[in-house]
Amino acid sequence: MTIDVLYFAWLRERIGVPRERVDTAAATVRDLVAELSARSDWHAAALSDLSAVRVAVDQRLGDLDAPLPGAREVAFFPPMTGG
Amino acid sequence: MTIDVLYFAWLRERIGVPRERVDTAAATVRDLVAELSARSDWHAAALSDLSAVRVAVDQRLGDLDAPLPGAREVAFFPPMTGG
Amino acid sequence: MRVLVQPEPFDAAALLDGFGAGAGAVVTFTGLVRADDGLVALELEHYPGMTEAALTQHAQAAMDRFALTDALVVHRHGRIAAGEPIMMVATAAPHRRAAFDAADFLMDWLKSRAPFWKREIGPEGPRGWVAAKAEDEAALDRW
Amino acid sequence: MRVLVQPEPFDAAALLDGFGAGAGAVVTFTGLVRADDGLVALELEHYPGMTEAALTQHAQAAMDRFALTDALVVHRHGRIAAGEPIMMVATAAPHRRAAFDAADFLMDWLKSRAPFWKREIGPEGPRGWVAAKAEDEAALDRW
Repeated sequence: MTIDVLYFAWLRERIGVPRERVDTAAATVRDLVAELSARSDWHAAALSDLSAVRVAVDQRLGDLDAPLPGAREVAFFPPMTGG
Repeated sequence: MTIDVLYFAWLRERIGVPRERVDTAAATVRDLVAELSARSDWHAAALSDLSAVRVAVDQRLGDLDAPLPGAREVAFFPPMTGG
Repeated sequence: MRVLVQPEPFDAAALLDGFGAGAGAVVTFTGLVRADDGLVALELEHYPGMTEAALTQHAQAAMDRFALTDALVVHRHGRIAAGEPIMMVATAAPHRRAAFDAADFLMDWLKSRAPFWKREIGPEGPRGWVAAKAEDEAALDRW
Repeated sequence: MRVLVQPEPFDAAALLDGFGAGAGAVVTFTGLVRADDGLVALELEHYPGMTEAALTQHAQAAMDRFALTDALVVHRHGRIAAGEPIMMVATAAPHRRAAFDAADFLMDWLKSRAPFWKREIGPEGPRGWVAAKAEDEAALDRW
């Protein structure tokens, strides 16, 4: 399946792109992270400490175990700092 | 001594005047209440249940034991309902 | 810090223009007259002199206690039609917790310690004086 | 209920004109950019689509939970100069407790769950991304 992967804030800066389209068979976000980390050293470094990373699947907050089949968009970003 | 006595809200309405000047030797608010209650049945009725009455001496909240010598203004009113 | 006690309607936008400049957080509370049970207006009596002094003293207490950078209290008296604002407080602080708590504190105090007395006016004319609420009294114990 | 996510400054007075009509209590919170440590501006990144949806969802949650009669959330993104308002929430309810609590609830949520990320801009240029605060995270546990 094809999924749009989005990065925000320092993840966007470190990985170097705001979004990329990936073809994946990942069953969960955790599997997707493993695939993305193999893409480049930047990906691997940015996604190495997942305690500092939040994830949204189809614009809803999820976790590493969130299932991916059927998803169209996955976003990775640091903890939010609004307000 | 001469003291201005002020009444607010339903105390003003029941006693029938917003203020009156009294010549008194009362040592405390409690003594003053006793003197005022002797002025008319309206005074007596309005001041009969002091749990429903608040008092200020020279515009500062006080209680029945507040000393009066030196005071210029004593006000009686129901519990406040601002805001 | 500013305290206003007046019969006229107040212009909230004008009063808040520039309020909290340099602060990080501004909280406002506005109380409006609800048209409950066909209420047409409230009539507020106050204690001229004491009311202004008491409001000023408590606005200062809030400034000190919550390290506010600014505070504003506006309270009307006289006849206030249903739907109209009756009062407003505004607090400014570096961070939100202090601004929220100070506004909350000022309101709890205003409800039960500020020298104002409310009477309800219905279509038929004046109703009774509004009784103090035990919950308003109890709210003060939080501080 | 109204939710706005926009780069432009907002006109608080215009947005609040008529807000809370018929309610008894209106609370507003305005967050401003503090010029701490020579800060010149904040730069806010958001997640177009998700941000609007998340704000709408939580404004609705506040409406339901606190039985509000109205709610307003405005949040800017992009570059916001020191001293300028960055966001505002407003809540309207029959009584003050609900209006205060709902505004407080919305702010706690916005600080740690709304998809915004802040970066500080100094006179020397961009500084780092603002780290999430443990106290903001802990504040959510109150609800």
